[in-house]
This record gives sequence, C-alpha cells and structure tokens, in this order.
Amino acid sequence: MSLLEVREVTRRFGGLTAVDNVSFNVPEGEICAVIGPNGAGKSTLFNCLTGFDSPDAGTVTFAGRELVGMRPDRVVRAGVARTFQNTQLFEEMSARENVMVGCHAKTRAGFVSTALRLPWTVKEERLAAEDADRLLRLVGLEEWRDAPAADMPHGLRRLLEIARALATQPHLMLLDEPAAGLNNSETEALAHALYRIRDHGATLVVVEHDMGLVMEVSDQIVVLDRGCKIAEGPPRLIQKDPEVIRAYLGEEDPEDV
Amino acid sequence: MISSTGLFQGRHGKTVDTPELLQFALAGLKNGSIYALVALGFTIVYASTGVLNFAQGEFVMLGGMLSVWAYSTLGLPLPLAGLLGVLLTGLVGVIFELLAIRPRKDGDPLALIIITVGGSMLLSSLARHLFGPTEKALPRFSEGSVNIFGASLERQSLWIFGIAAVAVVLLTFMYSYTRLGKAMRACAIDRNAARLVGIEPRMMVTLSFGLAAILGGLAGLATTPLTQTAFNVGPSFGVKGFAAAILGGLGNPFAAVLGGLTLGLLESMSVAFISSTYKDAISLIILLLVLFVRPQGLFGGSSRQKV
Amino acid sequence: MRAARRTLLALTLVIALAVVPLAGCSSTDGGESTDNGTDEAKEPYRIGAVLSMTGTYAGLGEPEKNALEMEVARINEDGGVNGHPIEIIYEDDATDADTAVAATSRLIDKEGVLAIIGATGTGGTMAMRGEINRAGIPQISPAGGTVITGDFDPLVFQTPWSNSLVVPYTLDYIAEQGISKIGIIADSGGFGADGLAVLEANLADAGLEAVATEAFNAGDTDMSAQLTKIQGAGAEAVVMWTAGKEASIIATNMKDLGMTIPLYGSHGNARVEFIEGAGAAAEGFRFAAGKILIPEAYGDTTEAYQVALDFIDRYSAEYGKAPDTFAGHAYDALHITVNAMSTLDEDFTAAELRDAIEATTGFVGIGGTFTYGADDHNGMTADDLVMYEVKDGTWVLAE
Amino acid sequence: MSGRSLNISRFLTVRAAIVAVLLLVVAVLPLFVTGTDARYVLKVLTFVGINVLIVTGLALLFGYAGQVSLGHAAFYGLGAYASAYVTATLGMPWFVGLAAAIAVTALGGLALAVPSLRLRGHYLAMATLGFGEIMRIVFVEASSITGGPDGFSGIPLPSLGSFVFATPQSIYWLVWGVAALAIMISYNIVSGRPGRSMRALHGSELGAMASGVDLVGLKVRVFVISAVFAGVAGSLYAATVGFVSPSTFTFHFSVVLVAMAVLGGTRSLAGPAAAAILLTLVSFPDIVLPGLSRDILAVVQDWEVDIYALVIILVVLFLPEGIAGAGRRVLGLLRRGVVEPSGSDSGTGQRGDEA
Repeated sequence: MSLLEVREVTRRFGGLTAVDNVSFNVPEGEICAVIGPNGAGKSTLFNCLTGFDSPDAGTVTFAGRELVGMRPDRVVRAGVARTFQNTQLFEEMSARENVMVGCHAKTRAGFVSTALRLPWTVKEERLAAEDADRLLRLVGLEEWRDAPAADMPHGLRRLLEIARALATQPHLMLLDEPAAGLNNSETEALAHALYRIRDHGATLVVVEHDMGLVMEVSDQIVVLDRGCKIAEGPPRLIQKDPEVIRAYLGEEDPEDV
Repeated sequence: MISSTGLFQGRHGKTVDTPELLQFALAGLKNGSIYALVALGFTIVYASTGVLNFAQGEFVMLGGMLSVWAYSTLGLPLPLAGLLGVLLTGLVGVIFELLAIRPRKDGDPLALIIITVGGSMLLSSLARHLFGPTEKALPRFSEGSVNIFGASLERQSLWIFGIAAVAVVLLTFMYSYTRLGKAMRACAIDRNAARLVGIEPRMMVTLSFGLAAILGGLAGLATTPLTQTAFNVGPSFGVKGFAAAILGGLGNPFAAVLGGLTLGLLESMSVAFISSTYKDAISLIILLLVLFVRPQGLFGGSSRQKV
Repeated sequence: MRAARRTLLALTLVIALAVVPLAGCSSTDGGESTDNGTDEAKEPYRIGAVLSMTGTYAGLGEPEKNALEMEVARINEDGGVNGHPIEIIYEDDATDADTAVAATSRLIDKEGVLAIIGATGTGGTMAMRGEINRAGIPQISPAGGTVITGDFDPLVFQTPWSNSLVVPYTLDYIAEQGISKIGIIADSGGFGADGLAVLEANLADAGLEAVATEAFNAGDTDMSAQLTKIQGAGAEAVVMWTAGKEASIIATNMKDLGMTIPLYGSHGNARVEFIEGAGAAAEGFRFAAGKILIPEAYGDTTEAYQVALDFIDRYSAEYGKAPDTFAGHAYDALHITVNAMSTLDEDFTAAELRDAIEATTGFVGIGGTFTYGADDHNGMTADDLVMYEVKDGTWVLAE
Repeated sequence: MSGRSLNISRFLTVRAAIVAVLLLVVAVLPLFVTGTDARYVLKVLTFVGINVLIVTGLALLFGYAGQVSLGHAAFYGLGAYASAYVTATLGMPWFVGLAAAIAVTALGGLALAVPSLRLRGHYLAMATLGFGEIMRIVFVEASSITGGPDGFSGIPLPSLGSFVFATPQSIYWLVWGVAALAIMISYNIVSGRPGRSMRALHGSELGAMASGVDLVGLKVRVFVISAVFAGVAGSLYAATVGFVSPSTFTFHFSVVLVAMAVLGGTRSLAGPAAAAILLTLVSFPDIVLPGLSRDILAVVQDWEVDIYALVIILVVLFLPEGIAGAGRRVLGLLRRGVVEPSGSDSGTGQRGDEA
C-alpha cells in the first residue's frame, strides 16, 4: 500500500480549475517529484495535500487517514511536513529557535505548565534544543545556530526550513521548490540532504523546476499541466514522453534537460 | 430602570406608518452621511499608507472650530470663514504628517497608528487651550427644511449629502483614472515599488493627510451648524467613522460611504423598532456579526489581501 | 556605537520636551500664587478643590474655578475667617475618577486640607468618597447627581438642586399646562439616567403618562429618530433631561421635524451655549432652575436678590461674562464651608466643621436658601426653583 | 538551557542581577516613602502597578502574538464589576471576588476570541473596539448590578482570610506582588514552548501552521490569558479604590493601554512595563519631581494631555523599537563593554525572551 494516495483531487477558483481530477500514489521510502510549467497547479495541489487549502472534490489518504478537511497543524501532527516556495521562516528568531518551533507537534508543554515552570517542561525544552541542534547539523547549519533567520543567506534559509520541517518528525515531507535560487554547489548539497532525509525514513514529494535535480533524485515523477496530470512514471520514461515534451517543455529541446 | 425601556416601548408600540418610516430612514441617512464623510477621510489615508488615522475625528473637530473662529472672532462672512477653516484644517493635516508621520521612516503601520492616537490627543488638547472648553455654534448655510413625501429634512443635511456625494465621486475618479490617485494607492501597496516607478511615496502620504484633513474639515464645517462643536467631539466622530469604514470595507470610497449610511440606518432603525438605549449596542453587535461572517466588511473586496 | 548614541539623544529629547512646557510657563504664571494675606500672621485655612479643568467637563470646571478664585480673594480682603486667610488648593481631575481619587489623596495627605469642594462631576464626587471617609473631612460637591446625597454619607454635602427636587417641580408645572402625555428623552450618562429614574418615579404623582421614553449618548449628532418615535406615540410635550451640548440638537431637530409640541428641559440646560446652539429653535423652551438666572425672581427687596446681583456684577466685571449655574454652585460650596468655619473656634477639628456645615440654616446663596439637616445634605426646597422660558434669545420667567 | 556559550550565560547573569535589583527596589520602595504625602505617593504607585499588570497581558497578546486589542478596558471593567458584585453585594471574601473576576474575564475573552479568529489587523481592532463599547453600554445600563452611570461604591478592601489590606503599604505590596507574579508567569511563558509558538505566529502564520502550531488554540489562549490579567487588575482596582464607574473603562483607556504596549516595544515584557510606569506617572508629575511648586503643578496639569501625547509621538518616532529596543541596545553595550570587549553580535539567539 502506498503511503500517500491522492484520488481525483479537484480545486477550482471561480472559473479557473487549478487542479483538475489529479490522482497519484507515493510509495513509502521513495522520492516523488511533481513538475509542470508555471501555473500548472503544483502549489495549489501542495496546499490541498497539507490542509492549507481544501479541494472541491477528491480524497487525500495518508497512511490510511483522510487529510482533506484537516487543519494544517493537524496534518503536521499526522506526520506530513512541508516547506514553502517563498520560505516562511520566523525572521526574528534564531535558527535553533526556528527548528525548535518545528518540535512543537512532538512536545506538549502548555501555558499553565510552562508558566509554573514544572520540571518536566524544563527537561522537554532541553531535549527540544538538543533535537534542534542535531537537525541543524544534519543540514549543515550548526554554525548559524544563534543567528536570526533574517540574517541568513537565501540558500541556507531553504535548508533551515527543511530542518524545521524535519523537526516535526514527518513520515512524509512535501518540499515546494527547494532548489529555487540555489547555486550549483548548494543544489548539490541539497540533493545529498534529500538522500539523507530519505535514508532516515521519510518519504519525499518535491515540487521542483530544476530538472537536473529532479532527474537525479526522484524515483517517480508526476507531470501536471493546466491542472491535469498528463504523465506519471520514472525519470527516464518521463524524459521521453511526447506529451510532456509538447506540453511542458514546449519549444525547448528535451535533450537539454 | 433604564433597562426596562425596551419593554416600556413595547407596550406603547404601534404600527409605523409610511411617512414615519421615511422619517426614520432620513434620520438614519442624516447621521449616516456624517459617518460617511469621516469614513471617507479614513479611506484616503488608509489607501496611501495602510494606516487608520485616529486623528481623523480631530480634523472634523478642527474644521468646525477653526470655521467658528474665523466666523466669530475674525468676523469673516460664513462662506469665507468656512473656506479658511477647511484650508487651515488641511494645513494642520499636512503639518501633522510632516512633523509626526514622516520622521518615522519605516512606515510601520502600527507605529503610525499609535502616532495618530497621540496626534488625536494633542490636537484636541491644543484646541482646548486655543478655543476654550465650551461648545461653539455656527449658523446654517441654508435655513429651513424640505418636505419629502410627508417626512421632513433640514436643508443643512442636503449640504452634507452633497459633500459626501461629490467627495465619493471625485475620490473614485481620482483613484481609478488619475495618475495622482493611482500613485497614492501604489505607495500603500509597496513603497519601494512605487519609488521605482517614479512616485515619491512621502509626497503622496503628505498629500493624503492634507486631503483627509480637508475632507474632515468639510465634515466639521457642514455638521457644526447642526450639532455645535467642542474640543472633545473628535473621538466620537472617529469611532463612528472607523466603524463605518470597517463595516463598508476598507480602502474603497464607495464602500466607506455605504458603510456610513448603513451604520446610520442601523442606528435609526434600532431606535424605531427596538430601543434607543441600545441603538449603539445593537449596531455594534450587527457590525461584529458582519465581521465574523465577512471579515473584509460588507462591500470590501478581498482582493487587497492577495496583492 | 552610533545607534546607542541616537537612542540616548532621543531619550534626552523626550525628557527635554516634556519639561519645556513646565519651565516655560513657570516664569509667566508666577504671579498667580494664592498668598494674598501676606501680612497675616495666622496660618491659612486650607480647602481643597477637585475640579474638572480638562476632559469632558472642562466647560463646567472653568466657571467653578473662576467663582472660587474670585470669592477667596474677596474673603481674604475682608480679613479671612477668624483672622485666618483661606487658601484653596486646586486639583484637576481631568474628568477621570482615578485622577479624582489620587487628587483627593494628595489634598488630604500632602496639603492637609480641612474640607474638599468637588468634584465637578457626579462620578468623581462618588469616587472620592473612600478617601473622604478615611480622612473624616467634609466634602461639598457642586455636582448634581441625586445619588450624591441620596446614597447618604454624613460627610458629603451638595449644593446644586438635585433631580429629586427639580423633577417633581417640572412635572407639576407641565401637568398644570393641561398636558397628560409626555415623551421623555434623556442622555445615557449620569445626569440623564438619574433624571430619567426620578422622572419615572414621579410621573404618577403628577398625573402624567410617558408615552415614549428615548435615550441618546453624548456625542450623538442627530436625535430625529428618537423624536419621530415620541411624535408617533402621541406625546403632548417632550421632556428632555441632559446637560450636554446635544440639548440644542434636540431642540433644532424638533423644529426641523415640524414638531410644535412644547419642549421642557432641566437646570442642565441653563447655559447660554444652549441658546446659541439651538438659535430660533430654542424659542419657547422651558426649564426649571434656581433664581440666579434672573435675580428679580427673588423679589428685588430680598437678601437673595442682593446676593445674586452682587455676585453677577462682580463675576461679570472679572471675567467678562455672566456667571452660569455652575459658578453659582461653587460659590455656594465655598461660602457654606466658610460660614461654618466662622461659627467655630479658631482651631476646630474636621468633625466640628462637618457638624457646623450640617447645622447650616437659612444660608442665602446663589442656588437658593440652604438649610442642611441630619438627613438632608442637599438643603434646598422647591421654593428655590422657578420656571424659565427662552424668548427672543434670552431667558425670561415663564408666566 | 544548556549549551549556551559563555558570553551569553554571563550576559544572563547581568540580566538576572538587574532583575533582582529592580525587584528589590520595588519591594522596599514603600519603606522609603515616609513623607506626609506617603499615602498619596503609594496610591499613585499602586495605580502604576495595576497598569503594569494590564499592560503585561497586552504585551503577551500584542508584543508576542501580534494580536491587537482595542477592548482591554472592557476586561478591566468586567473584572472590577465582577469582583465588586461578589464582595460588596454578595458579601463574599475578596478571594472569591478575584476568582469571579478571573472566571468572568476568561469567559469574556473566550467569547470574543473565538469568533474573532478570522479577523486581522484593523478588522480585529474594530471587533475588539466594538466589544469594548458594548461592554461599556452594559456597565451603564445594567444598573441593578453595576450601579449604572453613578458607579458602584462601598467595595470592601482586599483581604486574605482575616488579614485586610488596609494600609497603603500593604495594598502596594499586594498589587505589585501580583504584578511581579504576572510578569514572572509571562516570562516563563514567553521563554518556553508557548512563547516560541507565539513569536512564530507573529513571524509567519503559514510557517507556524506548517510547524504544527495550533493557531486557533494559541490565539484563543493568549487572548484569554491577557483578558484574565486585565480582570485581575480590575479586581485589585475595585477593592483598593472602593469605587467603580463606567467612566474608567472607556475606549480612550483601551487606546492608552495599547499605546503603552507599543511604546514598550514588541517581544519584551520589561519594555511595556516601563512604558506603563512612564505614561502613568506623566499624570502625577509631583511624584517624579517632589519639589514642584503648586503653580507649576497647575500648569503641568493643564498641559498634561499635551505632554502625554508628545511623549507617545516622540518615543514612537525616535525609538522605533520602543523602550525595549533602546534597553536592548544599552544592554548590548553593557555586554560588549563590560563582559566581552571584543564580542560579536552572535549572542542574539535568545533575543526573543527579554524579561
């Protein structure tokens, strides 16, 4: 059984159908890429999968649980984490604190227990901080631990967001254009990070424009065009798919990718 | 004891006939047009800064006070006194912006709002120092009333309707068709982008304060003959205008006017059918309900959020 | 560090600007000090005054302070009381209950006053009660709320006509005009709500029926909805209870609506600003108040007439305008206190002063003739009232 | 927290020392207020403490969670009337009145927060303003409970068991004790998990949601806590003044409270408290400058609103990050100058949780 099953998901905005009857499966332990030209509905699809938007029709089943209609924070608690195309970091907070916020779902200190500084809350804080430090090391940001997110270079901000998502201990991670704005070496580092994350037991769904990265890391690719799924399969097949070449790559020469 | 008023009226309640209903409606529109004028002032500053100007009510107060001063103390004829009062109010608006808003360079809306709160206190207190604590009267522009299907409306209110109507048409025209108006809007949305396309945002903000103050001054000039004015009337105008602007939906002149008229009608209909004791409470509760259902106001588009 | 230096600079600037007005004014206003009796060897008797010089009631506090300043100067010129000059220490409560409490505390603890006149408003007057009771000194309030003496406190006296006096007088007058159905419109603040309660309690005794009871709030700009309702209910007269500027809006709204039934008001409308604001709509407006507005009402041979005339002349000369009723209430508060002092030994206690004020009998003041008693700290009767009518832009005695 | 570098822990020690000194000053202050006007001075300082308590709640709501409330005077009033009714009318002990104030304001906060969840910015401000005005109308009109516009008098002094807080000193200690407790509770909250989520919410709502932060629960809880702080302040106010009237709980007061919170600066508890002290004392200049002559005092009182307004405008203009921002810079200078001359700016890791 697949970890994530997307069935006939449709999302309309007024007259525009942003996502049109899209279905696909993501098996556990794989890296799946969702690609498509601008406006293909990738981000809308992501929002529908993570509770930030709800589809007009269709179901999203994660490990046997229905995600449609769930609030975003509940989706996170269910084990699905995400990042954003425009990074949504907490600018004033340090890198470590950003990641510690990600620990939120797995910790439980509330207002009253924190206000009273109960011993277990202090311990929980310490463990969360240690967790955060470990994750920062995992993505290679340990040097930035105490710097405010606002001070970090663009490429590293994406890594920080990934570390924050990891802190929720997800079974499934959805990354929205993680390589956007990264230079070659940073993209390289990102690819390694993705493998490491997968090896740690997380399944990945990636929306990405960087075809090199997509072809390199993904086990499976879903291609969207104007809201519809037009192709699905392993990278080598997608590269050859005439429909994809026509709709997505347009006049570009497919050999370039 | 007062809380029994509702029951009391119920006992004496009788059917409301048409001229009476019309009279209630006119009463609501009269108040509503004043709220609309204040709300328009809010809209102008909001459109260029994204800030609610809490000193807007004080501009209304100043418009009345300065006109009274020009009329009674300087002895100018009423039209001239009114003109001077309104222009001086506009000048106060510009000076206020230059001295208190412009120096805060980052344009952080909340900081600016608090500055306008301070400005509101300062302007009303200065008005007390200058003009004393008692209320002041001004003669009407036109005496008498007109009869509308059995209901009566004083001619002075027609002036207020007229000013509100002209203002809303001019503002809509300005925002939609003139470069200046578009520029004013642009700098609320993105100051840097505005600068890039050759608009000097600081100039636009100053202008919008001046314009809002002039409009507030006009509102004060037009309402003082009906209500008198005093140094401390600003906040109640401000709160009603704020409520009207929010009820209508921020940022759009027509929404502001519709919000003002709706608020006025809500109040007068509360008086007519429920209780004058609770008219403010009733209209506020309705306002809250509207907000809970339509967080962007009755007539406001949600498009701004997406920008 | 530059940023830090800028911060320091800004802080300094804030402090400097906050201090400038103090420094600037201290030199110009220096002549205003109160020690007139410079050659008096005796310690002055100190009286506190908590007045609203700013805030909502600033328009009431001003004439009150004027009257007090003028009267203290005269008393001291005449040799003071028991050879002691009177010194009044003024506090501005900014029409705020908390500030009134703090000001009272300051007057009692820092200035050691023997009595306190104030506050201007009923709210402030009531808020001060805790401090007054703690110190055990008498309080004479120029505020009009029925609750001030209705909710009886042995230490608290008041000088204005209370609603419980004016309302029955007004209602009886209305009934005498052959009217049986009235519409009431009152503000939701202290004065209006208090008046409304007393009105409703006294309607039956006067043989009147209220066919509509409407409210409005301070700051409202149009009352024609309420008045339309009163009109629709078939009222034969409108009774308005408010002291705010909205009174003139009600009068003009009635005229604009074409309502021809008479409008009655209260002593809260005995202000020239009402006539100025209402203009022609004020014509025919009637209200009951003390006789200060037209001293002839006392009869021109009476002592009351002389007292009132004298006060009006001196006040007008000093301030360029006739005193209003609030000036009169402050006058009465001061003179009742001073009179009580003069009946006592030189070094009286606060408790003795209280007893002496309570013993005030037949004191002829501006508001009327005061006779306090063990259970009456308002001290006036309906005989102190007279009905006025606005004619040709001024007050005349109603026929 | 462990793993902090040396300079930060030493920096923390400096801060702890400052806090300890401040606490000590506040605690022993009444012992040094001994003049003839001691009662007056203490009364004013008690008002200051009450305002500090309310503003601390607003600092949580506004400074950390980024939510605006223009209706906090209503919660202050709700607490005051609830406490007054329970103690004066029902004759119950003050402690029960306090509990009632907490319960009523918690419910009121809940009633306002839940439907307001979708509202932002100016619309939220309007909703809270509307709530405040509606409550004020209720205070005026529900005269059988509240005493109407004339107010509610004869409220007994605060007491615990048989001990009555009758002297101005004991009232001062009670109010400031509660205020200190509130600040301590708030400090714990903001430096722990809930505070981090609040700051996250302030930073990016989307990011917070994607991190599993329950925005709904968080917003509602912060709102309720901040309402309860105001309610406790109301209960203290009612009992210490003995009189409550609707004119205290106005829109104007709500605005002043927000001004204090803004002047204090975001993500700080000390800043807003300092702003509350500063702005409250503007009304009582003779406390700060005891030698002021009565004539000058009269002039100052005449210009009080103007001074007040100028202070607000100038602080916002010239201290863009509020008093807290200025304080941070001074602390930063201290840290660099005293503790580690060559220090870099790397110690900002915990800059969210100023005390």
